Amino acid sequence: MGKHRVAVVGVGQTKHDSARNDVSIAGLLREAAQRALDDAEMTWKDIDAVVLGKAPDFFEGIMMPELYLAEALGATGKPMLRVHTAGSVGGSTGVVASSLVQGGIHERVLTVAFEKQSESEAMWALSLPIPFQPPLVAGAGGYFAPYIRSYIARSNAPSHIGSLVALKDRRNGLKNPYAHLHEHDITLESIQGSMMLWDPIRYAETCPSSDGACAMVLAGEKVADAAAKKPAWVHATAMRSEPGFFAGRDQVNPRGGQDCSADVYKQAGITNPRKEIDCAEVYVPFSWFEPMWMENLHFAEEGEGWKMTEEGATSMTGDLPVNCSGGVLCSNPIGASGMLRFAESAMQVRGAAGDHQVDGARLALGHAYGGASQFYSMWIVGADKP
Amino acid sequence: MAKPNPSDVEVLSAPLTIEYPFRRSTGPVLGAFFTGLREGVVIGVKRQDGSVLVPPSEYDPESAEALDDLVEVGQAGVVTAWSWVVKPRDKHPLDRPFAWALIKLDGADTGMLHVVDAGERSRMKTGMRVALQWADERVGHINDIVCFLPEG
Amino acid sequence: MGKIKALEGVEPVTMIDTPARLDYTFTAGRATSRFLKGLEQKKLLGERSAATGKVYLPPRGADPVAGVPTEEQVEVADYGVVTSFCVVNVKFYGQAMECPYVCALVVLDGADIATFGLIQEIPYEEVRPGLRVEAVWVDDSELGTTLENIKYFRPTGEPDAPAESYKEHV
Amino acid sequence: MRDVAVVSFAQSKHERALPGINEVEMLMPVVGQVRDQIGLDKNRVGFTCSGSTDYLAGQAFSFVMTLDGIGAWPPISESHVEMDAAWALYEAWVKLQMGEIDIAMVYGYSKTSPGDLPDVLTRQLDPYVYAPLWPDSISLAALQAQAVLDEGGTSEREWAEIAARSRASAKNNPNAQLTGDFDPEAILAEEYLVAPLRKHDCPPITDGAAAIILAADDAAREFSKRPAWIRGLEHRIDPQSLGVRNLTRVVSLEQAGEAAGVSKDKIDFAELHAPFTYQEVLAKRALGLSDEVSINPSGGALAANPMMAAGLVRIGEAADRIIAGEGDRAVASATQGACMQQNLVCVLEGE
Repeated sequence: MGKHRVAVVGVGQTKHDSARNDVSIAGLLREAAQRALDDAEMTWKDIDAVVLGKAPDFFEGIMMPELYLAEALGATGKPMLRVHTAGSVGGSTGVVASSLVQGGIHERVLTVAFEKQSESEAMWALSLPIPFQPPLVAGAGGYFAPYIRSYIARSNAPSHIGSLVALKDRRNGLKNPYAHLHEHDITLESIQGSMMLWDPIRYAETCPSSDGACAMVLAGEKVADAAAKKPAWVHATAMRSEPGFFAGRDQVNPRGGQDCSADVYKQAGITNPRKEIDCAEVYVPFSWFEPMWMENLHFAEEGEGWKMTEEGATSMTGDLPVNCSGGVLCSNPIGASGMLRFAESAMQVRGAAGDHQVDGARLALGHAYGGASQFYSMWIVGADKP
Repeated sequence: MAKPNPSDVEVLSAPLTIEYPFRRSTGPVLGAFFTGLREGVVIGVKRQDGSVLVPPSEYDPESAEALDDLVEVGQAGVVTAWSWVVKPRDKHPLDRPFAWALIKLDGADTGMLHVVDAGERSRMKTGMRVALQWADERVGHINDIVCFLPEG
Repeated sequence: MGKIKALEGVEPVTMIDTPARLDYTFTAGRATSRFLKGLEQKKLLGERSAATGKVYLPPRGADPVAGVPTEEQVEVADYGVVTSFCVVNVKFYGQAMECPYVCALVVLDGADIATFGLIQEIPYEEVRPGLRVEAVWVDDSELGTTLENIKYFRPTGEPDAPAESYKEHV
Repeated sequence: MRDVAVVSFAQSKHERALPGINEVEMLMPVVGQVRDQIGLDKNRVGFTCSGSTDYLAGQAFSFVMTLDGIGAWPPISESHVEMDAAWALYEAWVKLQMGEIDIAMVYGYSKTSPGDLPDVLTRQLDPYVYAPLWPDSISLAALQAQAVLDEGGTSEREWAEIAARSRASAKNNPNAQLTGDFDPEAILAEEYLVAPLRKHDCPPITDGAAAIILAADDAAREFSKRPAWIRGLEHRIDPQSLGVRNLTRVVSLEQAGEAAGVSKDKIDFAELHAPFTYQEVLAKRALGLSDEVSINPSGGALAANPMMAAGLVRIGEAADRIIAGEGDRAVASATQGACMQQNLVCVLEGE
């Protein structure tokens, strides 16, 4: 009865790219899932249930694709769930998969999230025509840019902060062999010289559109204790949603994100997140979201988040390294992006992050958000049992 | 000015079309199947127990093992299940009454879904033999098979 | 793989085209239809929630905070204040504007929520929060049940609104 | 397992088309009712989960819009499955098993009328080999029906009787869409739609919504004198490839029913999500239900089939009858995917 312990015992991801024309959709998922199984030293037979996540079905033009993908994911004869919570879905999928173990239902759950955006194109799939309304006049960046401008106005952040984040994440991405973008020659000047798409957002400060998948094997305590490789113990999970548009809504520092992070800290017994958490993988599709989320996630006081970026606190050598994997700014297979944040945080506390490993990381935050900054999913994973 | 919402509003509606030319990468196994269709052969894949899946699956539908042992199968076979479309829909492959059928090609162990151009329902029967009809121009697509026809 | 004769030496198929078209009938719903009918007469009809007293424009049928229908129709001004904006330098799917142009959040007088609108008749670098703007409508002969009735917003020439007056909208 | 029960169920009056309202306007009264009829303050709901799909109405992020209709403020703990809401109920039940919350709300809805449903459902199929042929959902069901006929043990007459019984039962269901007295002989005299199925063998196309409140332990007793306790809740999936499956059996439903313990005790009545008449025969066999078991007293999906909610409705209808004392043990099922690919089974008991 009550909550059972759960741990990540296997992690896998694809090489992310603008178009993975070498594989089918099933092939893309299998690349990640097989790696996760191999990492967990398990076979398809060992898995009790499968939880799949992805963003809108229109992206690939397949309605409820889990029905077709069940065979490739070894789900025949097993329970299979399909989660969709907008951009936060990769994280939510991980949370749902964890709950299957925490609720005492299963011992070994495979969870996979993906997007094969190249089957269509993001600009089409994200702005399907709606009668009586003019076409979206400015795209996704145009939607978020005014709120970023509000953030800058509220916090008096210097204008180069967005470029600093992009430089840091793109350089981190060079250490991640799976990252979509590997921009070896990137400099602060090249970022600042890139086109101002949606002032204050520059081209080099936006995420790419990627094909990719991520998978994890989640296991109960007995299985995790017996695992050959070090598990990442789940200390906390939470989801929060709020309506996207209502009178008086704070879209810069939404309450849903504040509440969600406060919830995971409470579950994990964390009172000083900046001090206690060793690193974080945070969903930053436009570079300015790093300082915004630092405040939303209670790592910095309101209006102070940009100082963490400026001081280098969020760099690999800072006191709270953020997005050592390169983050969403380097790879953005939308449905998988959230799970990549969760999986990368698990890799850190397992000491399995390779060249982008934070030395001695023992407690890490994974974060995803979606919609009009209205859907949140987060978890905290640790090297030690909770 | 403020007043209760009028209850008699005429609700507006408009056509909405969602259309996209999805272009899909096939991966090697499905790619071989489509290449075969273009070249005028039907290709299946062998499972570990030796049975043959047509169309080929990249992964075993039951054990999930990756499959890549491709084999050529016959171009005629047996109807294992079918339904009769009295009035074809606009998007159907044929514009006259026809059967949807699972067809187990010679050398295959599973049925492939396609259409049988049988003319009338009375010509359809479970267990009947049908033969594949190729399109004149083939590009490597499921539509390279126009239909199946009753044999004899 | 590769032991099949017909596949030897031929260019392999790696991509297939699977175009798909689905036709739907979109229904605007009651609240949106009421709003669109007003637009046809150059009226911006918001709706007030009895639960929170807030005026929503465009109304979407619900007060999202309470999850109850908005039941009272309120005419909102076609002028208001810019609360934030972005300067757009890139062309998007189906979009016909000359770059750069300004897309702004505008809180119309009488409404409690911002709407997105284009700002014109002012150099883009002069657009700022607090700027008072008014709607420029299409010719009466072109009015329809669509948001495209408002071509864009332009400055009214009034002094800027004090930051305090729109602070809950940023 | 923690004791979890259905304590409240509400649904819309199901209609062929509700062109006058959008999804939010359709859902809002149902969600209001499911809470209000047991006097539940929305702030006591610890977790909310919904089921819907973008493809039916042709709008991406449909579930984002409907969040406006449930009063998600202050921010709520919430999730969504792109599945029939019966699986949303499963996710909520799992959450309750974790022991941290006591009350969960589940809802599902769809407006199926805006599109051409049989065409839309072709988009669920393998996108390389099958979807490009546009095999519509009725044609595939008919293909399975023919396989079942070929195997024997059922007949078109039995299917006509199922259609007539379902729609006659639905006369007592104020929310049903297709009700009335039909003569099986007259049904059999009708032309085939896609042989061997006639129009009467098919579900109506429905716009509708449904919601359920789940509560655990003492919270369930607080809200209901006789909660409908969930004693088994399981789901399984079969391969999609029709050629790989034995179409005359629904293996995933057999597996889910076995795991849920359907046959452990006497079943008083069943609410089976069997949108096509012949599927009731398959579902009954898969769950091992005897002829004494009353099937679909609500009229079932043959009387109203709101996609993404119809499975949840089966659980709600069964729960309402348990709560009302009309039986002590019931089974409800949900299905989705071509030819019953994925199935969920819920065993409910009174006390």
